[in-house]
Amino acid sequence: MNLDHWLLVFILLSSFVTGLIIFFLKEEAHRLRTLLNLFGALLKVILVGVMIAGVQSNHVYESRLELLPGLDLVLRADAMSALFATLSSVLWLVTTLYAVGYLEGEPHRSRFFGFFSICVSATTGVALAGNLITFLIFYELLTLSTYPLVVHRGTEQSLRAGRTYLIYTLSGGALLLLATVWLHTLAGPLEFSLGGALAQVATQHRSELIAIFALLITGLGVKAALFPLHGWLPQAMVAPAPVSALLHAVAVVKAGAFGIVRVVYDLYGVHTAQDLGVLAPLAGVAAFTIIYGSVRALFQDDLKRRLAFSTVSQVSYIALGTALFGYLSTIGGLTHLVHQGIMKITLFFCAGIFAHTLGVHKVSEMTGLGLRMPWSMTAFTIAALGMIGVPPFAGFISKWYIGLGAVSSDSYWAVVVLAASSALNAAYFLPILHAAWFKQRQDPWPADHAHGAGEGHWMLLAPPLATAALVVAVGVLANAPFSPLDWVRYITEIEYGK
Amino acid sequence: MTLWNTAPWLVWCIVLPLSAGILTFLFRRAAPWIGIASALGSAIAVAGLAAQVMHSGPLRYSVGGWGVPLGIDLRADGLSVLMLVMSAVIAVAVSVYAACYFSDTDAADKHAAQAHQRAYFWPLWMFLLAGLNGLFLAADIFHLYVTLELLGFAAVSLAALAGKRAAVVAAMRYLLVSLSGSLFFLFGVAILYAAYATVDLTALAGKVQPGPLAWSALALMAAGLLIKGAVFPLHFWLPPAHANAPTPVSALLSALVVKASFYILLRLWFELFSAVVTPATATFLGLLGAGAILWGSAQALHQPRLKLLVAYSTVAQLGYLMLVFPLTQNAGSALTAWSACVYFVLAHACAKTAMFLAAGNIAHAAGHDRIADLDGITQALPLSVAAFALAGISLIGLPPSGGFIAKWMLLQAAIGSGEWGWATLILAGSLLAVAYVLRVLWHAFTQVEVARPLHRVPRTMEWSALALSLLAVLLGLMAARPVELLRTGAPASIHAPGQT
Amino acid sequence: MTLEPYLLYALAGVGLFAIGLYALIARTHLLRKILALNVMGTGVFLFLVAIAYRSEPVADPVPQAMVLTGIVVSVCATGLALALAHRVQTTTGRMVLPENDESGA
Amino acid sequence: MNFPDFNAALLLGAIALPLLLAAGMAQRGWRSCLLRLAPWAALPALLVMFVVPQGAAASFSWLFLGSHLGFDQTGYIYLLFTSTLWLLSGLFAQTYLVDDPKRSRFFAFYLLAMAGNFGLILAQDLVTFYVFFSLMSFSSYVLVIHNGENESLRAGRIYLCLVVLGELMLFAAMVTMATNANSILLRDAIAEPMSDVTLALLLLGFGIKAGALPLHVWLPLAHPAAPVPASAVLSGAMIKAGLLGWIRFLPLGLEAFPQWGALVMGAGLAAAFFGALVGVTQTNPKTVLAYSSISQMGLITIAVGVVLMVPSLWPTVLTAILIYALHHALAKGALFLGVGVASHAATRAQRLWLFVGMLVPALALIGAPFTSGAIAKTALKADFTSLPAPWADLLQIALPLAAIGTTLLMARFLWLLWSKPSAQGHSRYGLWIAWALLLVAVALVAWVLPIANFSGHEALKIDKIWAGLWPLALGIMAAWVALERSGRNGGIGYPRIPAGDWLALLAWAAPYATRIGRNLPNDRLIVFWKVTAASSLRALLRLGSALRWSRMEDYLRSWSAAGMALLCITVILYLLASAS
Repeated sequence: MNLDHWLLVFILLSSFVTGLIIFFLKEEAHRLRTLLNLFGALLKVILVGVMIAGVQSNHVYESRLELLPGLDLVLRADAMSALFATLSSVLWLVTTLYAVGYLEGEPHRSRFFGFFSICVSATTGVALAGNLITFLIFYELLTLSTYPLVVHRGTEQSLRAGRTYLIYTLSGGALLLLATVWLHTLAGPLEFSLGGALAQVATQHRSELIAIFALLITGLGVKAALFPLHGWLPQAMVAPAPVSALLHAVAVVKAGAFGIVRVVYDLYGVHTAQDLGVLAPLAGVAAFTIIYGSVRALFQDDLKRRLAFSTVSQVSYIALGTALFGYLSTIGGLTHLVHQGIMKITLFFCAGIFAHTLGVHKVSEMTGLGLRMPWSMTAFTIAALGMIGVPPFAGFISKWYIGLGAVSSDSYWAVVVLAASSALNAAYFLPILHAAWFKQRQDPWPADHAHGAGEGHWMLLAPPLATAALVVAVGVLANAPFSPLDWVRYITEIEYGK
Repeated sequence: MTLWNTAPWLVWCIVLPLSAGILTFLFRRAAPWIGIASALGSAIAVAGLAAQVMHSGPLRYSVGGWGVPLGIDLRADGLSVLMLVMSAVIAVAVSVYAACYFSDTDAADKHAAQAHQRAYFWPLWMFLLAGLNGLFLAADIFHLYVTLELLGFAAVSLAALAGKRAAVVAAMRYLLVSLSGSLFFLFGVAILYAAYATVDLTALAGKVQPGPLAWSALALMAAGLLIKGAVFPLHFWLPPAHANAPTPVSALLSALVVKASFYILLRLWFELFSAVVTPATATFLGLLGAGAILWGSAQALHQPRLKLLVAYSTVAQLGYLMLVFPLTQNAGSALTAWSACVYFVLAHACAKTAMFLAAGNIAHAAGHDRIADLDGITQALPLSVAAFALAGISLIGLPPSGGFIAKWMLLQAAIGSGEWGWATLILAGSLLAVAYVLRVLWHAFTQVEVARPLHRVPRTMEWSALALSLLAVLLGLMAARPVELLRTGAPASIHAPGQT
Repeated sequence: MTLEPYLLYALAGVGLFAIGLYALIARTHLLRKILALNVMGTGVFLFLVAIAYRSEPVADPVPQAMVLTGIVVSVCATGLALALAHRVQTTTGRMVLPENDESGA
Repeated sequence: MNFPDFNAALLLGAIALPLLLAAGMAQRGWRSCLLRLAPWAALPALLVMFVVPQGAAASFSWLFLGSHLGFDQTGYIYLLFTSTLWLLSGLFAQTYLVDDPKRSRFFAFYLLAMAGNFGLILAQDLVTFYVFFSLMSFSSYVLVIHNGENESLRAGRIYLCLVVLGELMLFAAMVTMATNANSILLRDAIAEPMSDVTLALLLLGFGIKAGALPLHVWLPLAHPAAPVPASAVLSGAMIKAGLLGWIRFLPLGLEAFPQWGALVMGAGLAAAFFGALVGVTQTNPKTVLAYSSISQMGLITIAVGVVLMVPSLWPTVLTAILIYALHHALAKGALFLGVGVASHAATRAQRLWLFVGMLVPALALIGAPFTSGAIAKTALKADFTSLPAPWADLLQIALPLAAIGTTLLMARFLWLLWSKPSAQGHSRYGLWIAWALLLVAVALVAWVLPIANFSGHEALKIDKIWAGLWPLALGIMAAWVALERSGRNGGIGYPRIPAGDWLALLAWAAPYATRIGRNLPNDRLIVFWKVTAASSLRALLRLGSALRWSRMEDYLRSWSAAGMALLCITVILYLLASAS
């Protein structure tokens, strides 16, 4: 059987079809919807597992559909796409569970979960895209499917956030489209290939390629929240917690970052990009964003806003790792793609639990939270420490490699940036931890839905605990086979032709 | 299978709706069924024709065997087949929708007008379809004139169908505009005949050379078609006429009727006048298109009513079609631009029909179409809002919709020929489209307890809108075949040597 | 260059077209507008007939066929226009198209 | 099971057991049982000392970035005093905190810090060291703020700031080292030539933990703030982790850095005196001890500086440093625990016993003859004689002076302890037992140390005894005088310096800084962007309404305009077509 041809399509459809069915479910069909959700998510994880096994044994999965002569819709599984696909499918499973618990009893759940599933299909599509056009298509699909999630609450504030989100992302998308078409006219089909495909073109169209790179990065930078294109992200945190988790950790922001990685490594080729001299400005922007996001996060009292600015900062690590020309920094950047996802999703899960169970939205209201909800707060703590880069948690591993890369490319300033950002991270996370664990609470909770005792619902609690365990595991077992780091090393070796 | 391959499908495309027009006029009670059957029948005929053209290239058929110069010839190539397919698809969907729309007695305020509307809709619509199909198959410019007029009469009558003051006034203006446009066109035909003694498109194609007669013919015909095609600044008649018509009629007018004029312009420009047109004229038309995009979008942003917004969006979208003229100037990207605009026509037809149908559903359910008061409409009409959103996606040009593929090709042509101005315009137009589509969708997510009594909207009406919008979105994934088909019999002027 | 008779007729046709167009634009009364359209149409027909006259010795049948068809179309158009104009008068009370306020429902 | 595997398992087990116990604390039902077990988690580490041969190594490729553990002589000495201290302090804490409601939290983090401490001792690669170093640092934060009072919280905050600062400096240094060596193994990393920046980062980064000047400020705040058993391990065991960092990471004995050597020696010397001088002004006995730690660590810092200057001295200096570390750790631990015992010593007899007992570590710290201090100082001084010109003489004078200072400090400490009102309530024997065991260790361990080429008997020579004796005597006399004077004046005669010395300046400046900081968050740039965007949008809209969109549209609809447009377009098309 020609499973190879269809596997990738099935991976996409596993969530897409689920989403479509869910749209037509009655609001009350809670059990069926949950079942469908989990079934889709599990199926996707399993299929992705099959794909990884195949990729590992040098199997080529490719599906192709001709859109226009010379313009194909290509799904292809390579090591890089496997990385992102795994991240999104695994985290989707967790987030689905969380979202089921989080939205219990709220209106419009069928709509929510429908778009939720489609959003993940789009993300997987972004991961599996085999050329820039396919990437663009799924990238825009992602924008569209997340908009309803952002405005889900339907309040004035969330609608405004949604509008900002669309204005930013669609403008970015327009630039991306422009760049893609331009590049297409210069270089043809724009297939992603490990090691890059534009070395030939670069000799003739140097200045065009530089301009296109700038356009591409601007377009992608909107989603990756590079300064000054990050404005939508802190606003979009009005969305329900599972959505924020998804936006920040799995889907939108990551799609942007992943796009930057793809463009630099698999489209331009890192050597070509270095040769064109476009990496240094990107690194500069990323570095500035890292610091800027951290500084801004420092002054936010709203927990989710603080986390949002933290994302602005943290995601730029990926860009920084990508842009510092070097084997090691690439490892760092790519690892951070995964690690940041796990950590940030944990943080948002926990923020959601605090808001949902106790009505705690602000950092200043978190005093004594550790004693009230020790498990949730433990997960939060682990993720926050990981964000700071405290060893041996996930964040440390990626920062370590970015640091190694910075030194090996003689960019000592990047080490300073890393250190400064870590210090700022510590400055905005540690006080939270301190207040939550070690301060005595005087006031009552803003809105205690659990009536005095206990943690949130198990469906809320299990996902962050699982991801927090992952944060520990990927750090402690970083060198073990099949860890993200291991996989990233494998990718990077191919990219640099080692 | 020989029947399938040899049957004169071209004739059936015209005869079926024409006879259906008479039948529906005679048998009013069965009119919806006859209408749907004829729409389906002509769809089958179009399918047969498409198979023939794909199989054996452009076709030509002499009605009654008279032949040139006195008889009427029909011809079909890639372009006309695509247009026919478009009209067939829209026809089926709109017929189904209309069958439901005009028999829905729930609409209390429409009781009086109901019977009257139902009685005249079907014959007029069938004549419209016949005129359209005839126009797409016409092989000579005079025949084009006649079908254009037939189309115009049917369209005007349909626009007046609602019978209300605004509708009648709009239809009157539409008629005057339409007639003057046709006369301009006819004058051009006369001049061409005076100069070259033939009206056959193919025969004329090689003959027309620059000169005062050709120039004036071009100017007259183009101007006539521009005003009939509602190209800025001659679009003034379109929004009231489209917005005040009954919903299925608005959809038809916006999706099909204005495209007919564009189709003719396309034929003339690339087949007849390819030796006459200059880059300056092309740029001028492009500038009109740019004006249309910006002006139409700006107007759409200011409209208080949903259907007017959609109508102005048509004005804006028609502007994109005008870009084909400047973008084909560069031989290297001519074919891309040409394919782009034809595909744009297809995508826009599907999306705009879906959008009008959805808007109609919303207006029907809410009892009004004031955008500001549409809060909570999703709860009542999730499918229609979804259809509106999906159609909006295609209008904006977001992937994977047909609009995306069309805009992709437009951009490709623009960038390929180094026309950065047009490229910027295309993107700016997309963002403006985002803005006006979002004006409506903004209200889709507001959470309001629906207190107002809402009219029930039949499922069929919702589904036909949704189906078309899905088609508009999926068009992006099946562009390869149509674009391939478009090369069949494509005018020589856009086939640059070496261009793939 | 001598002014051949057919050319004279053709130019007269052009003149009629121009007069009709002027009236269409300048006159506000609907009946006048409809008449103006008819004048325009007649101008085109005259032009066509003049062209048919060119070919010696027998007149070219094609333009004549066109004119015949054109007249049929023109009659239909006039009929439709009159009917609509009547409706305009009954709904607005005037035989004039209002210049604005048409977007309202 | 073959032996290498057994060794590996034991090395890992020494770290893992406390971790596991700490993790088990999360389960409410297991707590009471685990609390009883907690101190004994240090046993595997003790076992390692006796079972695992020196030079044993183990790699765990799946752990972190490939973890390498190893056991060498440095590790041996370190494990010796750390495990002893952790064990005895743990036992002490069981009694000391018996009715503290937060004792499970205390023990959980006590265990984590313990694991970190053992881990960094056994670590043989950068990452593993760094992991356990931070584990220890961050866990001990919780020990510092244990009692939750404002003082402790402030101390904790300052501690945490400096920990983070140190971590970052170390991160930068380690990343550089790992890149240059292309390996994370310690022995590879230090083999590469080291840049000045890296050296500075290492010195400062570990210096924070080791209480080196001027980054010592957290120490006199945090050590007293923590509960007594925690102070004992903080001041005894954990402070030595910074020193171990220097030993492991600096290219000691490989390369000469004369300037750096001089700087470090200067800093150490300054710390030795500064600690003593500021320490005697303190009123809290634990703060006095903390300053004493600064002073003592200053002495060891001098030794590090010596090696930086004269690399050839490394083997003997290492021995001296290790012995000094051992001696100081045990002695300081005993002193801190003694403070805890004092708070439960009710009767006069008990106080007397306490006082006598306290003399043992106090004298050892001063370096009185026949104590471990004498051995350590003798070893240290032996190396200083072969220094270049000014330093040998300078140190010859400075060390006895420092001993005088220490004497004063100890006198001050004992006086403060004695003058405290006697405690109420019943005595707890558990405290006494743990303390007494530690006293025994202080008295004996240094004498039976199995270190090659070294014996404590050197300190028994008569000149060495004299060298230890006279500073002690002078110090006691000075202390006597001071006590007399203060007794006559009814108070201490010299200015009080707040604990944390120069931080007080910062505290004074802080309000101004916050005021500036508070004005910053308004983020001018964002405001600018927002205002610009909003106003331009508004301007556009206003332009729109000024243009009267609908009015313009109505105009286009008028017949004259429409007709003109039609005519114009026709004419323009004609002209453009004919213009070619």
